[in-house]
Amino acid sequence: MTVTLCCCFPRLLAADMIEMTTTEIRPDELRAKLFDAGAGAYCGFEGWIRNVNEGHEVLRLEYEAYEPLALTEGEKILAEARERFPHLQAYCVHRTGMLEIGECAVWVGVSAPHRDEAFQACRYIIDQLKVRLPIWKKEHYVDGHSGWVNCERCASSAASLRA
Amino acid sequence: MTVTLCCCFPRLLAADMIEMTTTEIRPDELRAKLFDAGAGAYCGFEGWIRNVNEGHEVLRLEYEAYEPLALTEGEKILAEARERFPHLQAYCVHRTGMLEIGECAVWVGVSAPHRDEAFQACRYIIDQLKVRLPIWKKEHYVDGHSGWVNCERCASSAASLRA
Amino acid sequence: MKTLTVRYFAMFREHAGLDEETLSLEAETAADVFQATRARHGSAEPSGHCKVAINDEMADWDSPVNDGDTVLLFPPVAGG
Amino acid sequence: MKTLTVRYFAMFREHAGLDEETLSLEAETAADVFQATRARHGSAEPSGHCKVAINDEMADWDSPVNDGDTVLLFPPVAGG
Repeated sequence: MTVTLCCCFPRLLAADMIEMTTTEIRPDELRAKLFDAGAGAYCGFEGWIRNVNEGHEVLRLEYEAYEPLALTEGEKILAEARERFPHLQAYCVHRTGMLEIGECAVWVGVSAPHRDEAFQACRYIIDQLKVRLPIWKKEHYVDGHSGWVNCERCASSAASLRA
Repeated sequence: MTVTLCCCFPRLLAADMIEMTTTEIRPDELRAKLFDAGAGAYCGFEGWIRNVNEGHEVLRLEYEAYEPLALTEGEKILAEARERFPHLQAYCVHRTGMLEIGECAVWVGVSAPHRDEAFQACRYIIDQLKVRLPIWKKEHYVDGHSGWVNCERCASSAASLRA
Repeated sequence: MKTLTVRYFAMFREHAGLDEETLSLEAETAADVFQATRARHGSAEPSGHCKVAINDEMADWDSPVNDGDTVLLFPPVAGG
Repeated sequence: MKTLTVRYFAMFREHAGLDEETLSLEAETAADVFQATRARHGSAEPSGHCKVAINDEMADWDSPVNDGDTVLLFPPVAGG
Protein backbone atom coordinates (compact mmCIF):
# COMPACT_ATOMS: atom_id res chain seq x y z
CA MET A 1 0.00 0.00 0.00
CA THR A 2 1.35 3.41 -0.90
CA VAL A 3 0.66 6.79 0.59
CA THR A 4 0.13 9.56 -1.92
CA LEU A 5 1.22 13.04 -0.91
CA CYS A 6 -0.89 15.71 -2.50
CA CYS A 7 -0.09 19.40 -2.83
CA CYS A 8 -3.76 20.42 -2.88
CA PHE A 9 -4.85 21.47 0.59
CA PRO A 10 -8.51 21.11 1.40
CA ARG A 11 -10.35 24.13 2.80
CA LEU A 12 -9.44 24.32 6.45
CA LEU A 13 -11.99 23.24 8.99
CA ALA A 14 -12.94 25.77 11.63
CA ALA A 15 -11.28 23.63 14.29
CA ASP A 16 -7.90 23.98 12.56
CA MET A 17 -7.78 27.76 12.52
CA ILE A 18 -6.07 28.70 15.76
CA GLU A 19 -3.42 27.05 17.90
CA MET A 20 -1.69 27.80 21.16
CA THR A 21 1.86 26.55 21.54
CA THR A 22 4.70 26.62 24.04
CA THR A 23 7.36 25.97 21.40
CA GLU A 24 8.89 27.99 18.58
CA ILE A 25 6.45 29.31 15.97
CA ARG A 26 7.62 28.34 12.45
CA PRO A 27 5.98 30.73 9.96
CA ASP A 28 7.69 28.99 7.05
CA GLU A 29 5.86 25.72 7.82
CA LEU A 30 2.59 27.32 8.86
CA ARG A 31 2.24 29.37 5.69
CA ALA A 32 1.91 26.17 3.66
CA LYS A 33 -1.49 25.62 5.32
CA LEU A 34 -2.83 28.56 3.31
CA PHE A 35 -1.83 27.42 -0.18
CA ASP A 36 -4.83 27.57 -2.49
CA ALA A 37 -4.81 27.62 -6.28
CA GLY A 38 -7.38 30.44 -6.18
CA ALA A 39 -5.33 32.67 -3.88
CA GLY A 40 -3.32 35.46 -5.50
CA ALA A 41 -2.23 37.15 -2.28
CA TYR A 42 -0.76 36.12 1.03
CA CYS A 43 -0.29 38.43 4.00
CA GLY A 44 1.53 37.31 7.11
CA PHE A 45 1.94 39.12 10.39
CA GLU A 46 4.35 38.25 13.19
CA GLY A 47 4.66 39.82 16.60
CA TRP A 48 8.30 39.77 17.72
CA ILE A 49 9.66 40.37 21.22
CA ARG A 50 11.51 43.67 21.13
CA ASN A 51 14.11 45.00 23.49
CA VAL A 52 12.26 48.13 24.57
CA ASN A 53 8.72 49.12 25.53
CA GLU A 54 7.58 52.60 26.46
CA GLY A 55 11.15 53.62 27.11
CA HIS A 56 12.05 50.66 29.35
CA GLU A 57 14.71 48.14 28.36
CA VAL A 58 13.13 44.71 28.15
CA LEU A 59 15.05 41.49 28.79
CA ARG A 60 12.32 38.94 28.04
CA LEU A 61 8.55 38.49 28.08
CA GLU A 62 6.38 35.95 29.81
CA TYR A 63 3.04 35.06 28.24
CA GLU A 64 0.15 33.43 30.06
CA ALA A 65 -3.11 32.37 28.43
CA TYR A 66 -6.36 30.79 29.46
CA GLU A 67 -6.29 28.36 26.61
CA PRO A 68 -9.90 27.09 26.40
CA LEU A 69 -11.30 30.60 25.97
CA ALA A 70 -8.34 31.87 23.92
CA LEU A 71 -9.17 29.15 21.39
CA THR A 72 -12.92 29.74 21.26
CA GLU A 73 -12.49 33.53 21.10
CA GLY A 74 -9.83 33.11 18.40
CA GLU A 75 -12.17 30.91 16.35
CA LYS A 76 -14.83 33.61 16.61
CA ILE A 77 -12.44 36.26 15.34
CA LEU A 78 -11.40 34.10 12.40
CA ALA A 79 -15.05 33.36 11.60
CA GLU A 80 -15.77 37.11 11.61
CA ALA A 81 -12.89 37.68 9.21
CA ARG A 82 -14.22 34.97 6.88
CA GLU A 83 -17.67 36.53 6.97
CA ARG A 84 -16.25 39.85 5.81
CA PHE A 85 -13.99 38.26 3.19
CA PRO A 86 -15.65 35.07 1.98
CA HIS A 87 -12.73 33.55 0.05
CA LEU A 88 -10.25 33.83 2.86
CA GLN A 89 -7.98 31.17 4.28
CA ALA A 90 -6.70 32.21 7.69
CA TYR A 91 -4.68 30.60 10.43
CA CYS A 92 -3.00 31.84 13.58
CA VAL A 93 -0.76 30.62 16.35
CA HIS A 94 -0.04 32.26 19.69
CA ARG A 95 2.82 31.21 21.90
CA THR A 96 2.91 31.19 25.70
CA GLY A 97 5.69 30.85 28.27
CA MET A 98 8.97 32.73 28.50
CA LEU A 99 10.12 34.39 25.26
CA GLU A 100 13.44 36.02 24.47
CA ILE A 101 14.14 39.13 22.38
CA GLY A 102 13.56 38.43 18.67
CA GLU A 103 11.28 35.45 19.20
CA CYS A 104 7.87 35.26 17.56
CA ALA A 105 4.94 35.50 20.00
CA VAL A 106 2.12 35.45 17.50
CA TRP A 107 1.70 34.63 13.83
CA VAL A 108 -1.31 35.37 11.62
CA GLY A 109 -1.38 34.17 8.03
CA VAL A 110 -4.06 34.92 5.47
CA SER A 111 -4.44 34.03 1.82
CA ALA A 112 -7.11 35.50 -0.44
CA PRO A 113 -7.83 36.07 -4.12
CA HIS A 114 -6.61 39.70 -3.97
CA ARG A 115 -4.18 41.68 -1.85
CA ASP A 116 -6.65 44.18 -0.43
CA GLU A 117 -8.64 41.43 1.28
CA ALA A 118 -5.45 39.69 2.45
CA PHE A 119 -4.09 42.84 4.11
CA GLN A 120 -7.41 43.90 5.62
CA ALA A 121 -8.26 40.48 6.99
CA CYS A 122 -4.79 39.96 8.46
CA ARG A 123 -4.97 43.35 10.15
CA TYR A 124 -8.46 42.69 11.47
CA ILE A 125 -7.43 39.36 12.96
CA ILE A 126 -4.31 40.59 14.77
CA ASP A 127 -6.07 43.73 16.05
CA GLN A 128 -8.89 41.65 17.50
CA LEU A 129 -6.63 38.92 18.89
CA LYS A 130 -4.70 41.52 20.84
CA VAL A 131 -7.72 42.96 22.61
CA ARG A 132 -10.02 39.94 22.95
CA LEU A 133 -7.99 36.83 23.75
CA PRO A 134 -7.44 36.03 27.44
CA ILE A 135 -3.67 36.35 27.14
CA TRP A 136 -1.40 38.37 29.40
CA LYS A 137 2.22 39.33 29.19
CA LYS A 138 4.66 40.24 31.89
CA GLU A 139 7.68 42.26 30.92
CA HIS A 140 10.95 41.46 32.65
CA TYR A 141 13.15 44.56 32.55
CA VAL A 142 16.91 44.84 32.39
CA ASP A 143 16.82 46.65 35.74
CA GLY A 144 15.39 43.55 37.43
CA HIS A 145 11.79 44.74 37.77
CA SER A 146 8.82 43.27 35.97
CA GLY A 147 5.29 44.35 35.16
CA TRP A 148 2.08 43.10 33.58
CA VAL A 149 1.43 44.97 30.35
CA ASN A 150 -1.78 47.07 30.23
CA CYS A 151 -2.51 46.87 33.97
CA GLU A 152 -2.83 50.39 35.29
CA ARG A 153 -1.97 49.50 38.85
CA CYS A 154 1.02 47.39 38.01
CA ALA A 155 2.25 50.03 35.58
CA SER A 156 2.05 52.71 38.25
CA SER A 157 3.58 50.48 40.90
CA ALA A 158 6.41 49.53 38.52
CA ALA A 159 6.95 53.24 37.87
CA SER A 160 7.06 54.01 41.59
CA LEU A 161 9.54 51.17 42.15
CA ARG A 162 11.71 52.69 39.47
CA ALA A 163 11.47 56.29 40.74
CA MET B 1 41.21 30.55 11.30
CA THR B 2 37.57 30.30 12.37
CA VAL B 3 34.50 31.96 11.01
CA THR B 4 32.07 33.32 13.58
CA LEU B 5 28.40 33.33 12.64
CA CYS B 6 26.45 36.14 14.23
CA CYS B 7 22.69 36.46 14.59
CA CYS B 8 22.80 40.26 14.67
CA PHE B 9 22.10 41.67 11.23
CA PRO B 10 23.47 45.10 10.47
CA ARG B 11 21.10 47.74 9.10
CA LEU B 12 20.68 46.95 5.44
CA LEU B 13 22.42 49.08 2.89
CA ALA B 14 20.26 50.67 0.22
CA ALA B 15 21.84 48.40 -2.38
CA ASP B 16 20.54 45.32 -0.55
CA MET B 17 16.89 46.27 -0.55
CA ILE B 18 15.54 44.81 -3.79
CA GLU B 19 16.43 41.79 -5.87
CA MET B 20 15.26 40.29 -9.12
CA THR B 21 15.50 36.53 -9.45
CA THR B 22 14.70 33.78 -11.93
CA THR B 23 14.57 31.08 -9.26
CA GLU B 24 12.18 30.20 -6.44
CA ILE B 25 11.54 32.94 -3.87
CA ARG B 26 12.13 31.62 -0.33
CA PRO B 27 10.24 33.86 2.14
CA ASP B 28 11.45 31.79 5.09
CA GLU B 29 15.08 32.66 4.34
CA LEU B 30 14.44 36.23 3.24
CA ARG B 31 12.52 37.17 6.38
CA ALA B 32 15.69 36.65 8.45
CA LYS B 33 17.14 39.73 6.75
CA LEU B 34 14.68 41.85 8.71
CA PHE B 35 15.48 40.64 12.24
CA ASP B 36 16.12 43.60 14.51
CA ALA B 37 16.00 43.64 18.31
CA GLY B 38 14.00 46.88 18.14
CA ALA B 39 11.32 45.47 15.83
CA GLY B 40 8.07 44.32 17.43
CA ALA B 41 6.19 43.69 14.21
CA TYR B 42 6.80 41.94 10.92
CA CYS B 43 4.48 42.08 7.92
CA GLY B 44 5.12 39.99 4.85
CA PHE B 45 3.28 40.02 1.53
CA GLU B 46 3.48 37.44 -1.22
CA GLY B 47 1.93 37.51 -4.66
CA TRP B 48 0.98 34.00 -5.73
CA ILE B 49 0.07 32.79 -9.20
CA ARG B 50 -3.60 31.92 -9.13
CA ASN B 51 -5.55 29.74 -11.49
CA VAL B 52 -8.04 32.36 -12.62
CA ASN B 53 -8.00 36.04 -13.64
CA GLU B 54 -11.04 38.06 -14.62
CA GLY B 55 -12.99 34.90 -15.23
CA HIS B 56 -10.40 33.17 -17.42
CA GLU B 57 -8.69 29.96 -16.39
CA VAL B 58 -4.96 30.54 -16.17
CA LEU B 59 -2.40 27.81 -16.77
CA ARG B 60 0.80 29.76 -15.99
CA LEU B 61 2.25 33.26 -16.06
CA GLU B 62 5.31 34.62 -17.79
CA TYR B 63 7.05 37.62 -16.23
CA GLU B 64 9.43 39.91 -18.06
CA ALA B 65 11.33 42.79 -16.46
CA TYR B 66 13.73 45.47 -17.52
CA GLU B 67 16.02 44.77 -14.63
CA PRO B 68 18.24 47.90 -14.43
CA LEU B 69 15.24 50.20 -14.09
CA ALA B 70 13.19 47.75 -12.02
CA LEU B 71 16.00 47.83 -9.44
CA THR B 72 16.46 51.61 -9.36
CA GLU B 73 12.70 52.23 -9.25
CA GLY B 74 12.35 49.61 -6.53
CA GLU B 75 15.09 51.29 -4.46
CA LYS B 76 13.23 54.60 -4.78
CA ILE B 77 10.00 53.03 -3.52
CA LEU B 78 11.77 51.48 -0.53
CA ALA B 79 13.47 54.80 0.23
CA GLU B 80 10.06 56.52 0.16
CA ALA B 81 8.69 53.94 2.60
CA ARG B 82 11.65 54.51 4.94
CA GLU B 83 11.09 58.25 4.80
CA ARG B 84 7.51 57.80 5.96
CA PHE B 85 8.39 55.22 8.60
CA PRO B 86 11.90 55.96 9.84
CA HIS B 87 12.56 52.77 11.81
CA LEU B 88 11.62 50.44 9.00
CA GLN B 89 13.57 47.49 7.65
CA ALA B 90 12.26 46.50 4.25
CA TYR B 91 13.26 44.07 1.54
CA CYS B 92 11.66 42.76 -1.60
CA VAL B 93 12.25 40.23 -4.33
CA HIS B 94 10.50 39.93 -7.69
CA ARG B 95 10.74 36.88 -9.85
CA THR B 96 10.79 36.71 -13.66
CA GLY B 97 10.39 33.92 -16.19
CA MET B 98 7.69 31.27 -16.39
CA LEU B 99 5.75 30.67 -13.18
CA GLU B 100 3.27 27.93 -12.35
CA ILE B 101 0.05 28.12 -10.30
CA GLY B 102 0.86 28.56 -6.59
CA GLU B 103 4.35 29.93 -7.13
CA CYS B 104 5.44 33.17 -5.51
CA ALA B 105 6.03 36.02 -7.98
CA VAL B 106 6.84 38.77 -5.51
CA TRP B 107 7.69 38.99 -1.83
CA VAL B 108 7.77 42.12 0.33
CA GLY B 109 8.93 41.93 3.94
CA VAL B 110 8.90 44.74 6.46
CA SER B 111 9.83 44.92 10.13
CA ALA B 112 9.12 47.91 12.32
CA PRO B 113 8.72 48.81 15.99
CA HIS B 114 4.89 48.64 15.82
CA ARG B 115 2.36 46.80 13.68
CA ASP B 116 0.65 49.83 12.21
CA GLU B 117 3.87 50.97 10.52
CA ALA B 118 4.67 47.42 9.39
CA PHE B 119 1.28 46.95 7.71
CA GLN B 120 1.19 50.41 6.16
CA ALA B 121 4.73 50.26 4.82
CA CYS B 122 4.29 46.75 3.39
CA ARG B 123 1.11 47.83 1.64
CA TYR B 124 2.70 51.01 0.31
CA ILE B 125 5.63 49.07 -1.13
CA ILE B 126 3.60 46.39 -2.93
CA ASP B 127 1.08 48.92 -4.27
CA GLN B 128 3.87 51.06 -5.71
CA LEU B 129 5.89 48.11 -7.04
CA LYS B 130 2.88 46.94 -9.01
CA VAL B 131 2.34 50.21 -10.85
CA ARG B 132 5.87 51.59 -11.17
CA LEU B 133 8.31 48.77 -11.90
CA PRO B 134 8.98 47.97 -15.57
CA ILE B 135 7.65 44.44 -15.25
CA TRP B 136 5.11 42.76 -17.49
CA LYS B 137 3.18 39.56 -17.27
CA LYS B 138 1.69 37.42 -19.94
CA GLU B 139 -1.08 35.07 -18.97
CA HIS B 140 -1.21 31.69 -20.65
CA TYR B 141 -4.78 30.41 -20.56
CA VAL B 142 -6.07 26.87 -20.36
CA ASP B 143 -7.77 27.42 -23.74
CA GLY B 144 -4.37 27.90 -25.42
CA HIS B 145 -4.52 31.69 -25.80
CA SER B 146 -2.32 34.18 -24.03
CA GLY B 147 -2.42 37.89 -23.25
CA TRP B 148 -0.35 40.66 -21.70
CA VAL B 149 -2.02 41.85 -18.51
CA ASN B 150 -3.14 45.50 -18.46
CA CYS B 151 -2.70 46.09 -22.19
CA GLU B 152 -5.98 47.31 -23.60
CA ARG B 153 -5.29 46.19 -27.12
CA CYS B 154 -4.07 42.74 -26.19
CA ALA B 155 -6.98 42.31 -23.79
CA SER B 156 -9.49 43.20 -26.49
CA SER B 157 -7.75 41.08 -29.10
CA ALA B 158 -7.63 38.16 -26.67
CA ALA B 159 -11.35 38.69 -26.05
CA SER B 160 -12.11 38.73 -29.76
CA LEU B 161 -10.10 35.53 -30.26
CA ARG B 162 -12.18 33.95 -27.53
CA ALA B 163 -15.51 35.23 -28.90
CA MET C 1 -25.48 32.69 49.90
CA LYS C 2 -24.00 31.09 46.78
CA THR C 3 -21.05 28.78 46.55
CA LEU C 4 -18.83 30.00 43.71
CA THR C 5 -15.46 28.92 42.40
CA VAL C 6 -13.37 31.95 41.47
CA ARG C 7 -10.35 31.58 39.21
CA TYR C 8 -7.63 34.23 39.04
CA PHE C 9 -5.29 34.93 36.12
CA ALA C 10 -2.00 36.77 35.65
CA MET C 11 -1.86 39.84 37.92
CA PHE C 12 -5.01 38.77 39.78
CA ARG C 13 -3.44 35.41 40.56
CA GLU C 14 -0.37 37.15 41.92
CA HIS C 15 -2.48 39.50 44.03
CA ALA C 16 -4.59 36.67 45.39
CA GLY C 17 -1.62 34.37 45.85
CA LEU C 18 -3.64 31.46 44.48
CA ASP C 19 -5.06 30.09 41.21
CA GLU C 20 -8.57 29.58 42.48
CA GLU C 21 -10.70 29.41 45.58
CA THR C 22 -14.24 28.48 46.52
CA LEU C 23 -16.18 31.26 48.20
CA SER C 24 -19.60 31.63 49.77
CA LEU C 25 -20.88 35.00 48.63
CA GLU C 26 -24.02 37.12 48.57
CA ALA C 27 -23.54 37.88 44.87
CA GLU C 28 -26.11 38.51 42.17
CA THR C 29 -23.80 39.44 39.29
CA ALA C 30 -20.25 38.95 38.08
CA ALA C 31 -19.55 42.52 39.23
CA ASP C 32 -20.50 41.57 42.78
CA VAL C 33 -18.01 38.70 42.69
CA PHE C 34 -15.28 40.99 41.35
CA GLN C 35 -16.01 43.54 44.09
CA ALA C 36 -15.85 40.89 46.80
CA THR C 37 -12.54 39.49 45.60
CA ARG C 38 -11.04 42.97 45.29
CA ALA C 39 -11.88 43.68 48.90
CA ARG C 40 -10.58 40.25 49.89
CA HIS C 41 -7.22 40.47 48.09
CA GLY C 42 -6.53 44.20 48.07
CA SER C 43 -6.44 44.50 44.28
CA ALA C 44 -7.40 47.95 42.99
CA GLU C 45 -7.48 47.42 39.22
CA PRO C 46 -10.68 49.06 37.90
CA SER C 47 -13.08 46.66 36.19
CA GLY C 48 -13.28 48.82 33.05
CA HIS C 49 -10.51 47.02 31.19
CA CYS C 50 -10.94 43.67 32.87
CA LYS C 51 -13.05 40.82 31.53
CA VAL C 52 -15.07 38.09 33.12
CA ALA C 53 -16.17 34.62 32.07
CA ILE C 54 -18.69 32.32 33.71
CA ASN C 55 -18.29 28.56 33.24
CA ASP C 56 -15.94 29.09 30.30
CA GLU C 57 -18.23 31.51 28.44
CA MET C 58 -17.31 35.18 28.12
CA ALA C 59 -19.79 37.20 30.20
CA ASP C 60 -20.61 40.80 31.14
CA TRP C 61 -20.20 42.41 34.55
CA ASP C 62 -23.97 42.42 34.99
CA SER C 63 -24.36 38.76 34.02
CA PRO C 64 -26.08 36.83 36.86
CA VAL C 65 -24.14 34.21 38.83
CA ASN C 66 -25.74 31.04 40.09
CA ASP C 67 -24.87 28.67 42.86
CA GLY C 68 -22.07 26.36 41.72
CA ASP C 69 -20.81 28.64 38.94
CA THR C 70 -17.12 29.09 38.18
CA VAL C 71 -16.24 32.75 37.68
CA LEU C 72 -13.03 33.57 35.82
CA LEU C 73 -11.50 36.98 36.47
CA PHE C 74 -9.29 38.33 33.69
CA PRO C 75 -7.11 41.40 34.23
CA PRO C 76 -6.51 43.64 31.16
CA VAL C 77 -5.42 41.39 28.30
CA ALA C 78 -2.29 41.94 26.22
CA GLY C 79 -1.92 39.33 23.51
CA GLY C 80 0.45 39.49 20.59
CA MET D 1 17.47 63.99 -38.21
CA LYS D 2 18.57 62.21 -35.04
CA THR D 3 19.97 58.74 -34.75
CA LEU D 4 18.15 56.99 -31.91
CA THR D 5 18.22 53.48 -30.54
CA VAL D 6 14.72 52.31 -29.65
CA ARG D 7 14.18 49.33 -27.34
CA TYR D 8 10.91 47.45 -27.16
CA PHE D 9 9.56 45.46 -24.23
CA ALA D 10 6.88 42.82 -23.72
CA MET D 11 3.91 43.46 -26.04
CA PHE D 12 5.82 46.17 -27.93
CA ARG D 13 8.63 43.74 -28.63
CA GLU D 14 6.14 41.24 -29.98
CA HIS D 15 4.49 43.88 -32.18
CA ALA D 16 7.82 45.12 -33.51
CA GLY D 17 9.20 41.61 -33.90
CA LEU D 18 12.54 42.76 -32.49
CA ASP D 19 14.22 43.83 -29.24
CA GLU D 20 15.69 47.04 -30.54
CA GLU D 21 16.49 48.98 -33.67
CA THR D 22 18.36 52.12 -34.63
CA LEU D 23 16.24 54.70 -36.37
CA SER D 24 16.86 58.08 -38.01
CA LEU D 25 13.95 60.24 -36.92
CA GLU D 26 12.75 63.83 -36.94
CA ALA D 27 11.87 63.65 -33.24
CA GLU D 28 11.93 66.35 -30.57
CA THR D 29 10.37 64.43 -27.68
CA ALA D 30 9.84 60.89 -26.42
CA ALA D 31 6.23 61.18 -27.63
CA ASP D 32 7.46 61.77 -31.18
CA VAL D 33 9.52 58.58 -31.00
CA PHE D 34 6.55 56.60 -29.68
CA GLN D 35 4.36 57.98 -32.47
CA ALA D 36 6.90 57.06 -35.13
CA THR D 37 7.30 53.49 -33.85
CA ARG D 38 3.55 53.02 -33.59
CA ALA D 39 3.16 53.99 -37.22
CA ARG D 40 6.09 51.76 -38.13
CA HIS D 41 4.92 48.63 -36.31
CA GLY D 42 1.16 49.00 -36.33
CA SER D 43 0.78 49.06 -32.55
CA ALA D 44 -2.27 50.93 -31.32
CA GLU D 45 -1.79 50.95 -27.54
CA PRO D 46 -2.51 54.49 -26.31
CA SER D 47 0.43 56.16 -24.56
CA GLY D 48 -1.62 56.99 -21.47
CA HIS D 49 -0.68 53.87 -19.53
CA CYS D 50 2.67 53.35 -21.19
CA LYS D 51 5.97 54.60 -19.83
CA VAL D 52 9.18 55.76 -21.41
CA ALA D 53 12.80 55.90 -20.31
CA ILE D 54 15.73 57.66 -21.96
CA ASN D 55 19.22 56.25 -21.40
CA ASP D 56 18.02 54.17 -18.44
CA GLU D 57 16.30 57.06 -16.65
CA MET D 58 12.52 57.20 -16.38
CA ALA D 59 11.28 60.10 -18.53
CA ASP D 60 8.07 61.87 -19.56
CA TRP D 61 6.45 61.84 -22.97
CA ASP D 62 7.48 65.47 -23.45
CA SER D 63 11.10 64.85 -22.43
CA PRO D 64 13.47 65.94 -25.26
CA VAL D 65 15.47 63.32 -27.14
CA ASN D 66 19.00 63.97 -28.38
CA ASP D 67 21.08 62.44 -31.11
CA GLY D 68 22.53 59.14 -29.87
CA ASP D 69 19.93 58.58 -27.13
CA THR D 70 18.47 55.18 -26.33
CA VAL D 71 14.70 55.36 -25.91
CA LEU D 72 12.99 52.53 -24.00
CA LEU D 73 9.30 51.98 -24.70
CA PHE D 74 7.34 50.28 -21.92
CA PRO D 75 3.81 49.01 -22.45
CA PRO D 76 1.47 49.10 -19.40
CA VAL D 77 3.29 47.47 -16.50
CA ALA D 78 1.88 44.64 -14.38
CA GLY D 79 4.25 43.63 -11.64
CA GLY D 80 3.44 41.44 -8.68
